[in-house]
Amino acid sequence: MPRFDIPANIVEQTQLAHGIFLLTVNAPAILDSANPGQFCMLEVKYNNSRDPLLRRPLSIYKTRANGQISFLYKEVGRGTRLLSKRRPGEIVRVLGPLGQGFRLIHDRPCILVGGGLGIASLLLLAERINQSGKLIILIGAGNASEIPTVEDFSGLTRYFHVATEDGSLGQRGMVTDLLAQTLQEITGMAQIYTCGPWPMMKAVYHMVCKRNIPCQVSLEAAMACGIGLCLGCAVPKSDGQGFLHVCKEGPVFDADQVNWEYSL
Amino acid sequence: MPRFDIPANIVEQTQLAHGIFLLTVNAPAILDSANPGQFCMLEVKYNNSRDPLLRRPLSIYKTRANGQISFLYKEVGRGTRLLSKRRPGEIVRVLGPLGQGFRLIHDRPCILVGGGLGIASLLLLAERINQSGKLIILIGAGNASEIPTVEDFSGLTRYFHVATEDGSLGQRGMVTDLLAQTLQEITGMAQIYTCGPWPMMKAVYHMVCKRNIPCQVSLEAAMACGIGLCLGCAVPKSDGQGFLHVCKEGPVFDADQVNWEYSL
Amino acid sequence: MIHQKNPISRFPNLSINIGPLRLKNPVLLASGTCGYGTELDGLLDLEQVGGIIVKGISIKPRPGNPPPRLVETPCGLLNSIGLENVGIESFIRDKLPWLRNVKTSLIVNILGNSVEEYSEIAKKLDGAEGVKAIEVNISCPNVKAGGIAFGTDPEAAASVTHAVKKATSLPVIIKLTPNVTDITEVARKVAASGADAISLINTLLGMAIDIKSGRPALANVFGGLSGPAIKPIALRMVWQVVRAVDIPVIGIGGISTPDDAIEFLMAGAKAVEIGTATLVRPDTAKNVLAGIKDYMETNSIQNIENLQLPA
Amino acid sequence: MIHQKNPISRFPNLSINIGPLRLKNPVLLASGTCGYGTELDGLLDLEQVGGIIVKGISIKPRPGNPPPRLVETPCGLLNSIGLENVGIESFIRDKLPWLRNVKTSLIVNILGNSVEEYSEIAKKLDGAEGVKAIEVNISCPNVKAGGIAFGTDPEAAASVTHAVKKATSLPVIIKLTPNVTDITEVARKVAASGADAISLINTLLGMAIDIKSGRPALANVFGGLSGPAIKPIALRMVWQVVRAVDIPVIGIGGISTPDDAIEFLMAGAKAVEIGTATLVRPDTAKNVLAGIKDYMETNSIQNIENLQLPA
Ligand SMILES: Cc1cc2nc3c(=O)[nH]c(=O)nc-3n(C[C@H](O)[C@H](O)[C@H](O)COP(=O)(O)OP(=O)(O)OC[C@H]3O[C@@H](n4cnc5c(N)ncnc54)[C@H](O)[C@@H]3O)c2cc1C
Ligand SMILES: Cc1cc2nc3c(=O)[nH]c(=O)nc-3n(C[C@H](O)[C@H](O)[C@H](O)COP(=O)(O)OP(=O)(O)OC[C@H]3O[C@@H](n4cnc5c(N)ncnc54)[C@H](O)[C@@H]3O)c2cc1C
Ligand SMILES: Cc1cc2nc3c(=O)[nH]c(=O)nc-3n(C[C@H](O)[C@H](O)[C@H](O)COP(=O)(O)O)c2cc1C
Ligand SMILES: Cc1cc2nc3c(=O)[nH]c(=O)nc-3n(C[C@H](O)[C@H](O)[C@H](O)COP(=O)(O)O)c2cc1C
Ligand code: FES
Ligand code: FES
Repeated sequence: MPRFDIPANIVEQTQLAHGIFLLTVNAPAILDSANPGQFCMLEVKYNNSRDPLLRRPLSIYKTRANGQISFLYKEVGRGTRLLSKRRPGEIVRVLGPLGQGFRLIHDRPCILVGGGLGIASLLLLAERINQSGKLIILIGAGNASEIPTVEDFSGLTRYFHVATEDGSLGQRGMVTDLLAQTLQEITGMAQIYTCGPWPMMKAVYHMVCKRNIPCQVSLEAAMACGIGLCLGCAVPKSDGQGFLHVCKEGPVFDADQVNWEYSL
Repeated sequence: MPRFDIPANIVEQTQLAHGIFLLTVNAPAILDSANPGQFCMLEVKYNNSRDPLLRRPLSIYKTRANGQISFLYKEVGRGTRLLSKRRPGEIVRVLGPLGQGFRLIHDRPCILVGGGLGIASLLLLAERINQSGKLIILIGAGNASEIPTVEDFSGLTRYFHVATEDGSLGQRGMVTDLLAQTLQEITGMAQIYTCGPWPMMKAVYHMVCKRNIPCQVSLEAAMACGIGLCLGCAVPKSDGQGFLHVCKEGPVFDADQVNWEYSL
Repeated sequence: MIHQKNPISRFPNLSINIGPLRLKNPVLLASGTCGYGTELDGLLDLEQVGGIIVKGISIKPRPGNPPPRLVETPCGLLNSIGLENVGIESFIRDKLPWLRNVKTSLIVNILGNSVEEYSEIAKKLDGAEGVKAIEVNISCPNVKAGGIAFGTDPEAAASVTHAVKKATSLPVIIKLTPNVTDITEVARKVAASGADAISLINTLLGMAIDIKSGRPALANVFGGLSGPAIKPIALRMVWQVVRAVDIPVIGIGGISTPDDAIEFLMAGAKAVEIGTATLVRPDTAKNVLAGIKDYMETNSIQNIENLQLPA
Repeated sequence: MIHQKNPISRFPNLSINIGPLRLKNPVLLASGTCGYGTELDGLLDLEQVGGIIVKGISIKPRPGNPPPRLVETPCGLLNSIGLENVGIESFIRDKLPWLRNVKTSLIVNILGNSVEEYSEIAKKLDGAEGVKAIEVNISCPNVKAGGIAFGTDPEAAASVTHAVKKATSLPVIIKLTPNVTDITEVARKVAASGADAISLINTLLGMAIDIKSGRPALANVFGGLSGPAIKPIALRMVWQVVRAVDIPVIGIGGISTPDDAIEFLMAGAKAVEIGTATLVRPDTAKNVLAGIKDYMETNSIQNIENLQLPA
């Protein structure tokens, strides 16, 4: 798995909604070896400033044949704020593609469950599954403006459902409501892929593990290196024997490897 | 002496020569109380980064009736480099006007001796003297490109001379050569004002003190606050009794107050 | 921390007691970074802050160290001012009259090279009108003990505390140096010796080299490191000392935002001092105070002391 | 420093001796920030660096601390990994075969909770093919002495040094903790106990509080501070230790640029280790090395050891 640490040219920086941005960079080398569910570490410090010190992990959201990669991200703190100030023509260092992405399962319907910006890690996956099998996409958020790129998904499959807590888009309610409905309709085997806030993924896992439906989750953790050097990105294992390392063994794990009782 | 710490709008950022910039900001409040020889402290860190920590002192180079202040500066390190990346429309915090500027002397010819970007503190002074008395301007630099704004001065008086070490502009040689020539022509009293590298100012002082010609010098020192809080900007006094504080008692001093033997 | 939203708390109470000293709010200006107060005139309304701690004063005036005295480091500042100050007599004569008319708590930071010097200067301040408390900088070299800082030797720290307490009836705050193996050991000694409060941290000993000249960047070779860079160390020490002594603790070190100050208050500091951040931006204390108020209002915290986390 | 321009010096000599250990250049990768080497595959050519110091190894595998284990601070990083590692057996079996084929000096960082543990693990490494030296992390809690870190107690530091030296014929580098009042005291003891070299600094003890949750930001409450923020403190300690002992000193702490490294070499360090900077940018060591070479060429310095400033 080749990885590259390159000064990437910013092609586009678009604010899609309040605090939500789409950043597109030119990074053909990274793109060529990227798989769904993988991420990059982006430098956020400006020029020769040394603060903020660490890079920020962002999922590879979208790729284009011309070598461009897009990241879909939310401004939550200093790092993402500084990133959002960067403009086309400027350079941002990008290290990637990193981590173990989603494993593709071909012999059964695949259900993607995304919460909020958790959808950022699911688009490439959805596109890939779409080429070969049955794809169901369920997306949830507080309100419509938290998922401004929902249309990137809606065209991929006719099994597409959205829920928002305030009802501003799709069904009013939670993405787990959509999942419950979907699971009722499904009789045979299925495969779940999920990414979103921890409580949501935990709920999804609990819903499906009872029915022995396998579930892949994409986890987050505070990261310093993104490549397995520091051992900082630990998440407790379900078997009590130590920790998973999100950047190297993940970010995608089988949900039953994870100790969901631990709240980070 | 009212001082203001304001978020100033950048109106212009122009690269005049390799590594030399003119930054113009909108800061009417500061302008209104600014005197020749005073300076401002400019924030150089970007957005909510915390590094570089300190502001940078820059002399008030030029003022315009519409409330604009220009700074003439050289990129020498991280701070000035970051400053040079800032663009019109952006905000930079400016604290000023600070320090004790030049004292105007009306009853004799005034000789301004500027070395390199030391001229940045002399333009306002030259303009002011020009209104009332005889003005002689002597400017020196390594080569012409180190003093790209020399024309701002040349129109102010017919007693205007430039020396460059490589002869690319004016006479080949040092500004002290020009001063020696000028002093020969002057018979009565005179007043020297000088700003430039320490060795140059030291040489100027030694040339004129023999003839009892008073000399005001504008000093530099590493600064943290610029307003007398930290006592960091010390320069040894000539009488051996402690230190001058450049930001508060200066940056302009009578040259004989300064211990010129101390090399900073 | 879950706090009940409560409409009563629209006007949070920020006043606190540091032992016998009552402060209108917990945001103070740290010694050596606010001059003698006048320097901030027009840039920060001193009456808004909880208190001002003037530049460390010695018996005799001190010229300080030769320059360079300052170097910037990553998110930090190294200084070797060398405790330049006007001396106690000039302070009382020239600085105090202006300061005593400022409606905030005036705390005088003192320093010495022997227990006797500390004691003498404390005595001189005892009667000085307008002085509300003494903060004792024990990071100074103990000349009799070969120049080892009082603050790095628990016994010497205790002696200074005893002596200053005896010399004055003013509240005494002992300011600790972080350059020690176990900060709680010094803190316990100081508390047991009668200190009314402890403030920490002073600067961390550091250095820089100017690779262009091939010389230490400070003429004095070593200097004190301050600023955001040291905040994690300062916060850890405050957390430890709060849990080691029963007297009030004042937190110092790298505070430049309301969030920074709230971290120290949560760690158990009763008040905070703003140092280097005032150098960078003179009105930092005002902004920090406003941010603390906002936080309290948003989280319906009526009393500043309720910010403290359980031990 | 004035150096004569000299055309001979177009190819500066960067190799150095750390006691009995010869390194092709003075830029090493610090323990805990370069994994077991493989993790950097394709991102940094390990054969270019002077040496690689693998993650601290203990007798038994250790799971490490619960998360969160990392918090960013101003120009710094707080970590509480808790010395997670695969244990000496798995290291020798699973990691060493790959590492020994890398053409650079392999140094193994070891840790323990008792003198016996240090000694035992050193013995196991003695015969291990490919290992060039041992770096001993003495920042670990001494379980028998109530959990006080070996490195903060000069006597305990001396005992560990003695024991490790006895247990192995490999060169032994003792890595000091900065969380002490007087670093030279520990350094002298360690040198007198037979250490071949000293490396410093390990991380500074710090903490952060997450004001949103109202809890310490690290599950372990305290963590180790590293990164540019600590450089001034590290450099000061290196300067002090170089002047206090006769054995070679390796400088560590906040190095991320060639200039940073040159400061440490000027202070008298024979070599430097790059830690946190590798996490931020995997090829930092390569860039630092290139920059040192440039500096030497520009200033016509033929031998890396000539960088050192006079004491
Ligand atoms: C593998 C991976 C992929 C990710 N992909 C995306 C993505 O595609 N789009 C996106 O918007 N975000 C993504 N994230 C989260 C993103 O990395 C964080 O939001 C970002 O690092 C925050 O940086 P900041 O400086 O703005 O916030 P900070 O100032 O560092 O922190 C602000 C707040 O965010 C929290 N936070 C910080 N880092 C993380 C983190 N890694 N995970 C969760 N919370 C955090 C902090 O606890 C704090 O409350 C991903 C994280 C990981 C680990
Ligand atoms: C009162 C005053 C007025 C000034 N006016 C101007 C001006 O109008 N135009 C202009 O270009 N510069 C001026 N300077 C100098 C300017 O402040 C420095 O060049 C600037 O602070 C360097 O910042 P930096 O981050 O780019 O460099 P750094 O990375 O901080 O340092 C780079 C190099 O510059 C040296 N340096 C840093 N600060 C100073 C300083 N204050 N004085 C001298 N050398 C320094 C350092 O020793 C180092 O070698 C003035 C300085 C003072 C004190
Ligand atoms: C320039 C400067 C001068 C200082 N002078 C003193 C002093 O005279 N007495 C004292 O007790 N502390 C002094 N200090 C230490 C500060 O009061 C404070 O303890 C330290 O800087 C840490 O806080 P900060 O990171 O907010 O600056 C000084 C600090 C600086 C930066
Ligand atoms: C994530 C992390 C893990 C570390 N693990 C170890 C370790 O196992 N053994 C050790 O001796 N030092 C360890 N260190 C300390 C570093 O080797 C180094 O001494 C310290 O980080 C200071 O250098 P830096 O500022 O360049 O990072 C670790 C540091 C970090 C940041
Ligand atoms: S982030 Fe460093 S090991 Fe995962
Ligand atoms: S720069 Fe702080 S007193 Fe002059």
